[in-house]
Parts: sequence; structure tokens; C-alpha cells
Amino acid sequence: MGKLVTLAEAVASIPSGSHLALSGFAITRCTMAFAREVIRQGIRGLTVSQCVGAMDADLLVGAGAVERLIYGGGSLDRFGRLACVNRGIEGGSLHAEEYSSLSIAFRYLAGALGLPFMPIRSLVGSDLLRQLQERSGADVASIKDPFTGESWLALRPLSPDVAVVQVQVSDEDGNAWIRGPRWDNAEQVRASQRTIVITERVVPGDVIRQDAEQTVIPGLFVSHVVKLPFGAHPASVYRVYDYDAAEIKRYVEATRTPEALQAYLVETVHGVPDHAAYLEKIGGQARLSELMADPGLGY
Amino acid sequence: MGKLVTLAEAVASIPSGSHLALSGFAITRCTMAFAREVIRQGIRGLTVSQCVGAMDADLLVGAGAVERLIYGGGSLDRFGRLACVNRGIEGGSLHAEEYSSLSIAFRYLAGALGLPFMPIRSLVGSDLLRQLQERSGADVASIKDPFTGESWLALRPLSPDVAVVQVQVSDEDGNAWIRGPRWDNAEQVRASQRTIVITERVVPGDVIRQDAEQTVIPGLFVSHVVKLPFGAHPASVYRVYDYDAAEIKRYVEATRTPEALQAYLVETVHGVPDHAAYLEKIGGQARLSELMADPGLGY
Amino acid sequence: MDLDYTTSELMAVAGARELKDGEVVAVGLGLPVVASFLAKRTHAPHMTILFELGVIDPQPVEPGVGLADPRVWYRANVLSSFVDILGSVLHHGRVDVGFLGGLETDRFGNLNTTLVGDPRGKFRHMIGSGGANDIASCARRTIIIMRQEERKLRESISFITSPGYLSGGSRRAEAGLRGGPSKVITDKAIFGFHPETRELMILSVHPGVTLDEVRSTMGFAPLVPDPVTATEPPTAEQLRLIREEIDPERMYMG
Amino acid sequence: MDLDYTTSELMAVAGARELKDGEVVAVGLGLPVVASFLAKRTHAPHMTILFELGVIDPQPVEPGVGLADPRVWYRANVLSSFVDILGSVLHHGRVDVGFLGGLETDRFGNLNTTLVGDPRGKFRHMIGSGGANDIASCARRTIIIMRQEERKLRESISFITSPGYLSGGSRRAEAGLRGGPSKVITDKAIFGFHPETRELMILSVHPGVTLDEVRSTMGFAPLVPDPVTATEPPTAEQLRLIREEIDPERMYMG
Repeated sequence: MGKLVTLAEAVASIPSGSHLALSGFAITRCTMAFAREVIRQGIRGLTVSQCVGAMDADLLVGAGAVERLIYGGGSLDRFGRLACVNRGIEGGSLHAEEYSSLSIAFRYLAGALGLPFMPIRSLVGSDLLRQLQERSGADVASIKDPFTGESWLALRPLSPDVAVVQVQVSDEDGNAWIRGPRWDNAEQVRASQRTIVITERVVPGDVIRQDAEQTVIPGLFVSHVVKLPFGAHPASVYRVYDYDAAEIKRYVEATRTPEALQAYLVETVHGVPDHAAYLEKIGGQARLSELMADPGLGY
Repeated sequence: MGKLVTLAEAVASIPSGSHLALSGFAITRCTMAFAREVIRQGIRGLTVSQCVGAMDADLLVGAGAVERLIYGGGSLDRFGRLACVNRGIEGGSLHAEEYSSLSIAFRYLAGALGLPFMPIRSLVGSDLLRQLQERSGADVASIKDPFTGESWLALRPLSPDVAVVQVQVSDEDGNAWIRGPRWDNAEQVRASQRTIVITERVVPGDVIRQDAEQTVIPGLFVSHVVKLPFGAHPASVYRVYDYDAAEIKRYVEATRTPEALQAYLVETVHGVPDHAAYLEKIGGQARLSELMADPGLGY
Repeated sequence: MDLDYTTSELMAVAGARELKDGEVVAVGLGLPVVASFLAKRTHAPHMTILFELGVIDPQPVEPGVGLADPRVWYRANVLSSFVDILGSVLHHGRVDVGFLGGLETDRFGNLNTTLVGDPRGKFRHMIGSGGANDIASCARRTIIIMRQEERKLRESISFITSPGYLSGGSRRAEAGLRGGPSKVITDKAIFGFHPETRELMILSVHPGVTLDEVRSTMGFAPLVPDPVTATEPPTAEQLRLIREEIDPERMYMG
Repeated sequence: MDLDYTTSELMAVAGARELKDGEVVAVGLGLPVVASFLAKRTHAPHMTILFELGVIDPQPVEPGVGLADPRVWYRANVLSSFVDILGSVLHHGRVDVGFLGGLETDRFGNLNTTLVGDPRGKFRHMIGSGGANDIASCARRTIIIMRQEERKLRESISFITSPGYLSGGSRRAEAGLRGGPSKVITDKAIFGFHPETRELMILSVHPGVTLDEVRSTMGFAPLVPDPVTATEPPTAEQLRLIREEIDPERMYMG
């Protein structure tokens, strides 16, 4: 029952066509090494969901691994927009279902708690709702409050096959802490059939047990634990390392055209066998040392 | 805008007839000093809610302050049952609405998130549900899942006037940490119009800001902060002090008859002007020192 | 090691045997705690133990007076909330086994912990549900552990706090409830439920107990197999763990 | 202190003046951050600042590149989640002010951050909603801050990401939405909305800007009061706080 595996082994557990909930938010705690390995293994036809679209989803879309994206909009913060996602939507190759942050969070929450649907005040009156309603087999419906008779919008629960969550600290059973805000990650884990934890540090279970209020991910939800320092690079992991601004800028440049992206993928994904080789490629220890978080500031 | 007040001032903000959500669970983190002051000030006609009925609710019921109890059953663990609650139910003087732990938690959650109702699988087929349905203006209804057509039970949200929560640590604005399991407390705070925090320790805001993942109660929900060491006595506060077994046994004895209870109330509530005098009465520092939690074990 | 054992020890061991490795178990206090920790320390090391108030997989070093006692939370992996445990684990459908005690049960495994009749013909209010109704409604299966007396195993109970098979047959599924009770473990016997009628039936009688003793301490006639087998006694190692490690102060074992 | 000020500084100050002490404010990045921190350090010390991803009342010492930047979370009182901030604060109805930027808005304060037309007649996909739709739907009032250009203040926008007054009048309330936009702050003027028709109307024009300049940089004719008043300029203390403490690197102020 050992859950501690290599990244390649964890990724190999994911069939093409799966629905993945990814933990990234813009440029922080993105599952970047995981996304690169998914591309390397040729897994395709994925459905990807997250509240706010992030660099991990954008890279997977750019590499053609994603068929369907369920999200609340997103960007790379000041570095730019999600160029691959946007090109996919504009060209029609990506089936994107666009919500707001809360409506995705509520869909995860409904999935987490085993609820049949979730009422919400958002989306009403917007073209986001109009687009969602026009889809066949819509995931939105209207419902009447049995107590007041008032009409409400209802959202269908999200139940991803796998949540993939980049965390700071985990034990070997996947009991994991998340430092900083957790955005949708706790609900993603609970809504999903199972979770893959990608962790910067593995600590003995005794450490987790000393401060169990911090355990955002209980091990019972977790199928695989991957120990992978700098697993979010070039995104940041709060209290461990900062985002790599130069490398994100290079990504933004590379995603301006499909051709440039192909060259980038050859260099950073297909041309390196694994995460360790990737880290060497982008500058190795010298570069990574500069990204290490200040223990006081946390970034 | 100073929120830091005396217990008497915080209690004086509560009109008779209010709905209070209390933080106790059986014999831990019960709002005991608060309950004693409510009785002292003669506040009556309260509605009290909590997932699992605890010693704080039982004392308030015993003193005749409670008209209506919305709860999921409860006890004093091995020390005994909720004698005052049970006598009130058996004699018809207490209007008790009985649910399960999860159904109360879901009613708080719906109130917290601004949802019109909450679907649930529990209660179905039970006499708990039958009793609730027989009430006029029932807080349960049936609803159809708009996606599958399946029938579900729906619960009305709970929106207490005031949550009263006994915590370990708070700053002056009411940003508070809860150590140990939190049972329904986070949802109680968010479902309520406002919260009174009763805290064992007040720390500078800077301390809270160093570990803000622990902040279970954001100050924006809080109207009053009361610094009150041993505020839960004779119940326990995890990592601060243990329950006082002898004193709980004395309570159990005192609640066997209404007459004994009156004598107990005179001695521990009406006969002492405030919490400090209560602590002297039950044995003062000598007794309290024995209850202090072992820093390693937390109890 | 004294291989004589008490009926409490036999009940705890029988409960432990019902739990499989890797299962997720929602546990009430008392014998279910002993049974669960015993299973986890023997054949089911990867079992997950849940307490409703927000505790996962504690490692107590002292027994507690109830779920509210921090002794029972000691060295947990997770300290969270009702919504987390009863919502995202139990209500989601992830609990394999719910382990419940009860004051009264009937032929179909319905449990009463709310209102019991007293000799004067009045009702006494007891402890109500807590998480018991949720567990009985949402777990994949439930195991009931209780002392066997005629006034506890009744033809009909006065209040259904936690539903079993309701009035039997397919009534439970028709009400929209999954799961249902799989076993009732008493101090006299282990019972199951008939796969179709859902009536209580004897599976094994404890060593030293006669079939008549089982029948005469119940308020109704259970289904009886022929021949009746004997409950497997505890092993030396199981007894050692209970006595030396799990409940050395005999707090749970009475 | 140089009392000359940039239009960005004027916009931030105008935004800050809209916020009252004790209010709860949901903030997007950029000018809304500067306006909110400015208000909190001057007339509104008990204001609560929320970032959707789970951050309450941070005290940054360096500007960040966006909400995903830990610089922006520094010394927060609370680090939690979308469900906590957008659910139990915003959706519950506790947010007084939502502070939004936008790519395009129309006469009724509807906002588009999803699809904008490009010169070739195609649509370009932008950033979508994030929490903006939730804030526009659930806050008691919203304030929009954006640069004023004819292609940004349009007669009709191509996509409503975040609803304002929809097609005006009582349409928003009829759709079941509370609140609505109260102000649009641009680099030329401050606008409000007519209390009945909900059309955009000029409230004040910035010092040095003519009414014609305001009109000629919009795609439709706003309601115009007579006489037109001038926007109050920043104070020396407001400028000092922005320049020395809140955004010394001019990261938000452009």
C-alpha cells in the first residue's frame, strides 16, 4: 500500500480522457512538473478544471492534452493572459466552459459533500450563463426554493477523477499541509475520486500529528504521494520559493505562436527525460537558489 | 470601535428572545461562564442551537433561559445525559427540535454560504424526520434534483442572531484560532449575524498574522471579544486546561432534581457576582492549577 | 496470558473481525473504539478511523470519557469539523463501516437512542442521534454493538433514531437510503440480516451460551440456522492488545 | 511634496473616497488595491479588505504582480479559501463594496472581461470572470475603475461577464440580483447611475479635463448635470501615502 512513488509512476496512473482538478492559481502552486510529465507520457483528451485558470492548465492546453476546460477565467497575473487557452477557445479546438470563481468552487463543494446540486446567486443575467445554458446537457438548471418559492440557479456538482495538488508538506500517506491561502484546493480534493499529492517536502507522520489542525488534505483521499522539490517551477510555492519571473516571461513569449510553443516544449518537456533534468536545463541549483523564499517574508 | 469588553458588557448586548449558537460539544469548549452571566442578567426566551447538545445549553435550559433548542442530540459523555434538556422535553416546558449532527451542521453551512436550503440524505425514514415534519412551519421540505429528477430532503438554513464561541486565542479584533477539532464552530460563526468570542488569551494582531492559516474566526464576523481565562470551566479547553471531573459530577448530581439545581444555581451563579468570584468559589488557583493542560499531551 | 475472556472482550474482538484493511470506519465511543483500534493494530493497519466532530486516525495513549475528551483526539492526523467528516467523507459516500451502539433495536436493525418507555408508562428522553442517524443513513454498512436483553431487542421500538431496514424487505432502499446494518453483535451472539426479508438472524452463538439463552433474552424470535455455529473466541494476541495497550484501565471494557 | 498628480493617482484617491470606515471591500488587483489601502490608512481604518482566493486584511510591504503573488498576502489576518471569502462573506451578503476593473463597460455598467472584438472583426478571448461576476452579482454596490476610451465605454458590449443594470431600469432587480454599480471612475471623470433609468451620468469631471473631452472619449452620450462640478484633487497626505508607502515602485500606478 505504499503511496510514495515517482512522478512518472503517479502520472502513469491517469488514463487519457480523465478529468483532472489542478491546484494552480495563476502563477502559484501550479502543477507544472506534473503537467510536463503528462505531456511527456502522451496522455490526451483530458478534462481539466480549476476555479481560476493557471499556468498548469495553459501548458497542458498548449501541448494539446486537453479537450475540455471547466474554469472561472484566468491569467498569468501581470505576466499576461492564458495564451494557449485563449487560442484554443478562439480557434475552436478547446471546448471551454466558463464560469466564475465561486460557481466552480460551489460545484466542487457540492461534489465534495455529496450534494445533488448547489444553488447560487452568481452568473444570473450574464452571458456566461447564456453560454452555459446553450450547451447540450447543461450543468446549470433552475430550481425553486421549497421554503420561499423563490427561483434560484442550480449548478451540477463537479466530480473529477483525480485532483492533483501541489503542496508544501506531506507525510507518506498523503496527509498534507497547505501554507498560505488554499483557494479551491480543499474542495477539489474532496470532490475528486482520488488525489495525487505533489509535495516539496515529505515529513514523518509524527510531524503532521503534532499540528493536525493544519492538515488540509487527509491521507484517506490520496492515492499517490510524489516528493518533488521545485515541482511548481516556474510558479511559486509560498514559504518555499518565489515565482521565476524570467522563466514565466520566456513562457509568455513562447506561447505567442504555436511554432514558438513547439520549440519551447521540445526544450523544456520532450527534450528532457525528467524533472531533475528540467531543473538542470533551466539553470540548476544556481538559479533555484535565487528563488528560495525568505523565511520571514515567505516569498 | 473597541471590541474588547467585559463578559457582562458582551452579555448585555443580547436581547431576550435571541437565537444563540453555542460552541460547546458535550464537555469541551462550552460557553459556561457566558451561560452563567446570561442567567445572572435574567435574559430569557432564548433559542439555542448546536450540533451536539452540551453542558452550556443544558445549564441555560435548567435555569429556564431557553424556550427552544435546535440540536442533534447530546450528552455529557460518560458523566451523564443532558438532564435539564431531557426534563424540559419530557415535561413539555422546552420546545426541542431534534436533528442529527450533520443535519444541524448543514443548516449552519447553508446559513453561512447564503444558500436558500441544503439537500441531505440523513433523517430520511426516521422518527426524527417525522417529528420535524409534524411541526407547523416545518424547516424540512422535499425537493427534486433538477438534473436527475431524484427526490431529496431539503433543510432550511439556520441564521442565529449571535454565535458565542469559546476559543483558545484571539486578538482584540476577534481574529481567533481554535486548536483541536472545530466541530460546527466555523459554520456557526459564518451563519450568525454576529459573533461573541470568549477567549482564554488575547494576543497582539501580529501573532495572528504570523500564522493566519489558523484563523478559524475572522474578526469581521465578531462584535465583541471577552478575555476570560477558564471561561469554559468545568468543561475543557484543548491545550489550555482539562475538564474538571469532580465539578462535572457535582453538576450531574445537582441536575437530578429541580430543587438541587436551584441550590446549585444559587451557589455557582446567583450567589457570585462574576466569573472571578465563581473561580474562587470552586476552589481558586489551587484547583485550577491542577487542571492546566500538559503542553505535550494538550490535556 | 489468561485465555479466559469477558463477554466485552469477545464482543470487541468480534467487532474487530468485521473490519477489513483499507476500510474507512466511523466510530462511536465505547466498544466500537476498542474494536477499531484492535483491528487497526492487527489485520487492518491501513484502516481509517473517523470521529464525527473532526478527528481522523488518532493514536490515544489514555482512554477518554467520550468523543469530547482530548485524550481521544491525541496524535490525530487531521483535526477538522463535522462538515469535513460527516459531509465530505460520510455523506459523500466514502464510509465503509459505521460502528454504532444502541439502547434499543428491533427485528430490522432500526435503532432508538431518543425516547424509551419507563416502567410508569411514560417516555424518558435519552441522548438522541448525534452522528448516529447520519452514519446509519449514509455508511455502506453499519455494525451494531449492544448488550442483549429482552427490553433492548424488541419486537417494536418506540422511536427510530437511526434507520435500519425500516419495516424490512426493500423498504430502506425505497426510502432512498443506501447501505444498512450488516451485523448486530451482542454479549450472547452475532446476528446478521436475511438477504431478502432483512429480518434478524443468528449467525453464531458465543461459546458457553445456549441457543435458548439467546432466544430468551430477546423480545422476538430471530431466524435460526441449522446447525448453529459458535463464535470464534479471541486469540491470545488480541486479548493482550486489549488488556495491555488499548484499554489497560478497563474504561471501555466495563 | 509635489502636489502635481497623475490621473492614476487622482483615480486611486477618488476610489478611496468611495469607501467608508467599517465597510467590507472585495478588491481586484491594480488601482483598487491602492485605493483600498489608501482608504484604510486614512479615513477608514476599520475597513476589511478581501481577496477572493482566501486573504483578509493583508499588510503588504512590497507590491505584487497579482493576487497569486505572496507579496500581496503578506501579514494577512486570515488565509483561507474561495468558499470562505466568496461564499460565507460575499454570497452571504456581507460585502459592502466590490471594486472592479474592466476592459469594456456600457451605459448600464455591465462589464466585459471575456470576449472583445479585434480590428479584423474577430473576437479575442481575454481573462473571463475570476471572482468579478460573483462580486458584481452579490456585493451591495460595486465601483468600476477603468481608463476612458471610446472603445472601452461602448454603447453596447459584446459579452456581459459581470452584470451591471443589464438593460436598465429595474431589470437587474427583476433578474434576482441585489446591489449594482454605484460609480464608474475613469481618468477623465466620475460617473454615477440615474436612480431610475440606471443610465450612466457624469458626477464630476477631473480638474483640467473639459466636458467635451469626457464626451468625445465615450461611445455613447452620458447624462450631464448642469452645472458640472470638478473632482476633488488629492491631498498632500494622500499623495505621500501612495508614493512613499503604498506603491513606492509605481507598480500599480503605471
